[in-house]
Amino acid sequence: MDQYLGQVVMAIGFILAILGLYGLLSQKNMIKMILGFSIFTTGVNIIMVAIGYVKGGTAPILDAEGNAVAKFVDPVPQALVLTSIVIGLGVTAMMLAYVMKLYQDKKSLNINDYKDLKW
Amino acid sequence: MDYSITKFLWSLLGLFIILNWGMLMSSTMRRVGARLAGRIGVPMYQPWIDLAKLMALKTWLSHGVMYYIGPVFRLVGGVGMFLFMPIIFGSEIWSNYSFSGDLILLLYFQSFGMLGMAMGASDSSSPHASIGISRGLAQFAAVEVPMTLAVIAIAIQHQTFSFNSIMEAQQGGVLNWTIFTNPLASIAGMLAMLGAMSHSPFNLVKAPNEIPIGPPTEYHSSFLSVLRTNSAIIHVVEAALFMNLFFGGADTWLMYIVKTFFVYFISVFVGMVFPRMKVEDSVRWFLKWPTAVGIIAVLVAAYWK
Amino acid sequence: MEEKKDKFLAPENEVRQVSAPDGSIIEVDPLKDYFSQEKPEPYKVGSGPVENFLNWARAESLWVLGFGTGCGSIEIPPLVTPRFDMYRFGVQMRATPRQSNVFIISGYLAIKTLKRAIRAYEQMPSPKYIVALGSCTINGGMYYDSYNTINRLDQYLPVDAYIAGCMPRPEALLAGFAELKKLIKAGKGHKANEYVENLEWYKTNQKKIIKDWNMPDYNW
Amino acid sequence: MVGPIYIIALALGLAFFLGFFGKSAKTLSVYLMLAGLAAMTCISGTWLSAFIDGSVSTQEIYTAGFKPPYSINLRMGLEEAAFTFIINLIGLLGGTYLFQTLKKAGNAAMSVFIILIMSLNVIVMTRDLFNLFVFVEIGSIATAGLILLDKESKALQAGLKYMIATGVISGLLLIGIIFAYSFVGNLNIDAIIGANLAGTTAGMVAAFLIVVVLVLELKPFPANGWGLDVYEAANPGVGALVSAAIGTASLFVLHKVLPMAGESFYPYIVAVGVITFVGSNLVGTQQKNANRLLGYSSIGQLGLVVAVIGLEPVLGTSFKFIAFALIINHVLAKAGLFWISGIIRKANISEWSVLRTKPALLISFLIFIFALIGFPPFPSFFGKYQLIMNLISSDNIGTAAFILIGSFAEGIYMFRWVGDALKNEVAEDATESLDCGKLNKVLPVLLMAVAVVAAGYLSIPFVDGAYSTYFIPLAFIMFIGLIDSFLPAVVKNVVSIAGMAYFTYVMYPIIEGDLMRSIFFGIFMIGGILTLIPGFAKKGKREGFYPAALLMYAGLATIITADNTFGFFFGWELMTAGSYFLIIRGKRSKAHAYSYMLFSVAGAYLILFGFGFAYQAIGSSLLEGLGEIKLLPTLAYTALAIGFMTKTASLGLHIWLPGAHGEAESDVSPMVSAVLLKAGVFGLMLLFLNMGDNGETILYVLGWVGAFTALMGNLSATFQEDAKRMLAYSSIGQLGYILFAISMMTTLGWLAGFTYVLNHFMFKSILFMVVGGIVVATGTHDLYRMGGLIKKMPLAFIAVMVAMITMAGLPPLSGFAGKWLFYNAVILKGWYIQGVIVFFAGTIAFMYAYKMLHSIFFGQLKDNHRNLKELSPAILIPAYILIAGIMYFSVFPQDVLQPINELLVSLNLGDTLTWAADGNATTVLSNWNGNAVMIIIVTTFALVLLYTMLITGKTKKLEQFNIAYSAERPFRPETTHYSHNMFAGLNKAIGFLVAPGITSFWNNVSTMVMDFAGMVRRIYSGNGQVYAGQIIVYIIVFYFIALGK
Repeated sequence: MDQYLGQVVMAIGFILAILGLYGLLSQKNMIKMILGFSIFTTGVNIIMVAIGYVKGGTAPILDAEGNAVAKFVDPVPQALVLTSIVIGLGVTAMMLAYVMKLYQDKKSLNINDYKDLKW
Repeated sequence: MDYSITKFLWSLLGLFIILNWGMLMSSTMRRVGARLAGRIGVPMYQPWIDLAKLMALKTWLSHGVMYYIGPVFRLVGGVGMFLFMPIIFGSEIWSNYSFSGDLILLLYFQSFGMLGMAMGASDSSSPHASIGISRGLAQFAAVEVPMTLAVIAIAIQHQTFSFNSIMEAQQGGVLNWTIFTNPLASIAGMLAMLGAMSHSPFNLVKAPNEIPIGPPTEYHSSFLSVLRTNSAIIHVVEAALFMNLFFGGADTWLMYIVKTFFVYFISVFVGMVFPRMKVEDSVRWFLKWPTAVGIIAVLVAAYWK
Repeated sequence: MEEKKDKFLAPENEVRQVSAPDGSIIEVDPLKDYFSQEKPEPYKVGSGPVENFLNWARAESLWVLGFGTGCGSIEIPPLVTPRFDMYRFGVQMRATPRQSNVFIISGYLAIKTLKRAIRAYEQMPSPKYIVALGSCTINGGMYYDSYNTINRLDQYLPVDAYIAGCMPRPEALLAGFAELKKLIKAGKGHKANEYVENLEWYKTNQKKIIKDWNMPDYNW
Repeated sequence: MVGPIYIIALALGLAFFLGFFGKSAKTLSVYLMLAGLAAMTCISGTWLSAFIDGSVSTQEIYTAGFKPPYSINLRMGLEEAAFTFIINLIGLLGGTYLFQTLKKAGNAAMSVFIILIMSLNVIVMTRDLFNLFVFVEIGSIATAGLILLDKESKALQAGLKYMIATGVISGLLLIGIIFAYSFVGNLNIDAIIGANLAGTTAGMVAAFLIVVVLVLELKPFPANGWGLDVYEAANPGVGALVSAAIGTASLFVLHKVLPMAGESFYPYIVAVGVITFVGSNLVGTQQKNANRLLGYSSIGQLGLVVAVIGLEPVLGTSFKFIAFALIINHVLAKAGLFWISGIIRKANISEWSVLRTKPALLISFLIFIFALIGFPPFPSFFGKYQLIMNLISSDNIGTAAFILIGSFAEGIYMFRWVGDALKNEVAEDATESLDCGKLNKVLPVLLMAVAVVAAGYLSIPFVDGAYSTYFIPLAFIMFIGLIDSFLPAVVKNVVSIAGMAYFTYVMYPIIEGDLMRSIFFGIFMIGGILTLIPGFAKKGKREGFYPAALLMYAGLATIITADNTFGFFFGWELMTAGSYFLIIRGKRSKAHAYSYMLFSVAGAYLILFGFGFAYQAIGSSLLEGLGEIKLLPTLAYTALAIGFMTKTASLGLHIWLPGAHGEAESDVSPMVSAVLLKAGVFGLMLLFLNMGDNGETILYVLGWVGAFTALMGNLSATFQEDAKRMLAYSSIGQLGYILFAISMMTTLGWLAGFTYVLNHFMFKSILFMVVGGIVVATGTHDLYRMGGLIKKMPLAFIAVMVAMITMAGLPPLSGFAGKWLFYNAVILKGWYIQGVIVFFAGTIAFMYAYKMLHSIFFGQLKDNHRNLKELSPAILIPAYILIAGIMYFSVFPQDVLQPINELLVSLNLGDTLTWAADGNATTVLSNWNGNAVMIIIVTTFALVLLYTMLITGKTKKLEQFNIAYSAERPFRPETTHYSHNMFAGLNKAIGFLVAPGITSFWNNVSTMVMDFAGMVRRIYSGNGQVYAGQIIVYIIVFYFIALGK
């Protein structure tokens, strides 16, 4: 089991991402759509972490001896995930701000009510 | 290029002969028509009297400069057609000024007098004149189609547009005439001639009582005399044109008179038999049968070239 | 304006104002602007052998205006049939007054036809001749008391030859032509000049009977 | 030199600092922001100039002192410098433009604005994939923030859709990046490219994801509804940024990462670009909302550049120029248009006529539109020319064709828009909504307009065959344009004529000795001067007339003097643009000018397409290439022939002409009819001379087309009631003769063609000038409303009569020369039946000649024309000069025809004409002596006139109602004038031949295109969720097409 951990995590990540996308595409309520989006980004983040996973690796923190380098999981994806989470947060916040403004405008959360622009 | 006085005088003499022959021919034809109807008809000298009477009238009204010049244009058209065509085949004296051009020149010069007259008649401000002209032009355009086809077929056949060469090719016996060597072109040409002569059934242009004789409705006295002079000339010249193209031309004055008479007679004869056609009908007719014959003539000529 | 009120003037002959393309207003008086106002003058009658020849030509080439003015016009068509054949006498029909010399007033002349007859007559080139056909042209005939016809043609137009009868047959008409020819050949066919010289008198007579004159004094 | 990293530092610092300002000192904040942007522009500008000098080489900047993979690195090279400069400049000008908006929105908005620009800079410079992702995200968040500047519901909706779409896209980008990283172990772009990701399937998927997501950032058709909504709803200032700055940056990124996917992936990118370009422009044809229309156009233009990026391996050394020319053109023009849109504040393009109240903006607007369509002298013209040349040279004919189709589709809506702006009524309250009081709004627009012209000038060295001399007449035209609003028409007319005369004098040596070119040059230049003279009769300033006329003549001169296809095409497009502006000046010309432009643009693209094959043949732009075409010669020659025939208005392509020429101003008609149409003839002649054996079928078909054109044109003219349309149809007919004549490819045929060219030039100039003058004087186009004008305008009558006799081809005037040559040529060539059709057309010409003469000059003078006077000498003098020309040609035809004959003999066109010393011309078939005919006819005329005067006594002058009217009198002039439906009998008999079948054919075509566009655009349902779905579907479909095998 342990040796498949990386793959399992990645699979979970993909499942989450696809579920999130499905939610984004199928839910009419804009809040639910944003939730879907969050799930999607979470899935993506999990995929990233899984990519950097090294079996039996430790957190990429240097210890006194300096031999931890060999046992690190890949530090780059970890760093990327951090950045990605921050950005995901920013995007989600922005979306929510939009939804709030739209709700104030039309008192509706249904995405189908916001089709003034088309063709 | 011969612009001498002698040449001029010979041409003038030719013109004089043609004018008188044209008048004689017109009264003859009227008598023929009268006989057909069981009448005696006009005296043979009636055209000359009419001409003298018209010149003897004392009222000259003018609607404008173009009105005045219109008959001049018309007569220049007739005289010009006469001048640009040799009268007698092979004769230097009677060759007129045919060196200036050939069949093509003549075909286009036909319209010179017509358009000039059209402007003169229009200047009279009478709507009847322009109604007549519009009919005439429409019919003329349709007539030109079989006419052009016939001319082209002849040009293909003889590889020339020159009158002398076309006549030369027809010398040496009746069977060398185009009417026998190229019967289809001749049929198309002769049918076109019916329209060109504007006798019945193609005389809606001058419908006497519907649009009081059409274009010349306002013309009178000396102006009308000029027009009648022209029509005498032009009937002979037109007949001579078809004679040169289809009936071997004329090498003597006698042949000239005989042949032009019979060519002219054909159109009069048809006119006696058929009633007048509406202009749309005549346009349709010319663009149907004569054109079809003409196209076949051209194709045949092109094939045998 | 006052003058016009007691006369009937057709609407199209009233003075009208139109705006030109450049915006200015043009006043059009149809009777003055669209018709020549000139008065006719008598032509010079020549003499000598040339004139004799011309008179002969005029006589032998009579072009009749094809305008039937009354019931007598029924007598004219037979003239072109084989039985009478007027062509052999040099008499022909023309459709327009501009090309005619002879005007046959065939029978009674209604007032409104008189107006047209005057117009047609004045438009014919001189020398021109009028042949009055039938009694009505002489004294009104059976219509002598009609409110609508004239009685004496020569009050209104100069007549060269009268053919009496009611109706005269085509033969009589041919005889009339022969008589006219004689007149012309004798140099007496200049009634057109007479008309011009006495235009005042003729016009007075004409206007007296034609209430809706509605045309210029002389119709060129 | 300041390090490029300081651009980022400066922006970040400023954005942070602005936050401290709070709500106070907003004005100061905006100035600070602008100063920051200016500084950023300066930094990239100095780098750019240094790179152009060559004084520096490409710089790599390593952050934190490590080299990759341990740090993020940036690069500053020539391309990066150029792109950052453009972006910063757009940022600076955009910020200036948004001054008031930003001030109102507060410091936060300014921070967002500067952050957006900063992120774009980083996107351009970075060489690190993840860094790229981060700044793409920052960019989209900032954009979403800016969309909020207008707190309208529509903007909010658009912003949300934008957020959803970019969110999905960036998530996928992240997956791609992380997989790329996992395969390569490095995030440096160069390293990834070096690692050959495409070698493995999994690696290819990663590369695919990255590339496709970056393509999606460029809003490819049809997965681009979210982008369109942003363009439509956002503040136009933001739209300009999205289109110009963000688009540019995205293009650069695509160019940067595309090599990851390997060589084999490029064609898919081309396909994506072309589909976007064509699809977006096609759907745009239905659009009426200005901002959304600009959105369609933006997406289309970006698609075009995407295609070019995909074509990099094909285009080779020209790639950089083409891509950059197209980008700079797009950036400048589109930013300018968005800003104008913000000033105009009219949603519907039909209300844009209000632009006319602001000439400077109007001119800028026109410059932008023409730059977008690819007219000279703008950079896109150069770029597109080189692109098509290179594409066809490298056998990418289909791509070239689709790019041209897309360009044409863009023309469809752009010229509709121009037409609306130039011709629609200006509503009374329209100016109220204008927002052009502030200099900061107008100045950026004008700067863009100047820049786009300058960019065109700078493009010259990069294109084969482009010379800076082509810009000399343009400079003169700009000068005229500058004095346009100040001086009266008379002065400008004098200056224009003088300029043209001088230009003729200067240019003549170039073509001296080449008779064919000299003839056309003479027609264009002398014709130009003569047709300008009637302008003296016009009053007022006539703004816009002279630049347009001179533009057209400059184009015509360039066509003649050019020795290569580029110059020819340059001149062709100048001429098209100039004539368009001339034609659209007519009162009711909007629709006609529009169809003229569409046919012209389509024709021009066909010509360009054909030129591509010539370029392919010899590898350069020289005109000699036309004779060397080996690749698909029939297709190439057919394209060229059809292209030229749009200008000669041959059957099927003629429907624009009657309206365009008929409704044009009175002195424009002779220019566009008598002079302009000859350009097409010149092109055809040039083409025919080069076609060789490949062209025989084409010539045969064109012969028939010419014959039917002649018949149809003349017959339609006969049934016209509108004087100028009659002349216009007559032009179609006459051009049909010319097409027929030169299609024969024999000496006599070409002689006839030249005779017709010269004659048509002369008589049609006269006719259009005089008839145009009469139309103005009488205030009506309708022939039946005129009449009797001979009494008022005898000189005009004589001019028209001479012209009409020439046209009808009656001896003794020169028209007969053409007819005579025609007969000979037809018999010798053996095209009998076609010939008869042409001759039939010739006799039909008598009819409308008569109808025109009669209806205008004879018959009854109308009430309201009683005070008319003779036409102005300004019209009559040039007309009589031309009559003198006709007379000279008629009396001494050999003087004109003999040199042409020699020219044709030297071209080996076969049977010929011999001239005797006495002026007798002989062919193997026939002879004709022009002098003799003239002498005989004049003498006869004199004698007959004398005779008539002898037998006629003193005439009495009559008035118009003195007619024998069946013993009645005429009722009114109107009822006594026989003109309307004059040839009713003919119409009954053969009128069916001119039933408007071709017009309805084109109507159906346009309806079909429009309906198709209307159907396709239903995919933009307006639902943000659907848009996100489309993105996913797009990726999946793309995946299966590109990698599915």
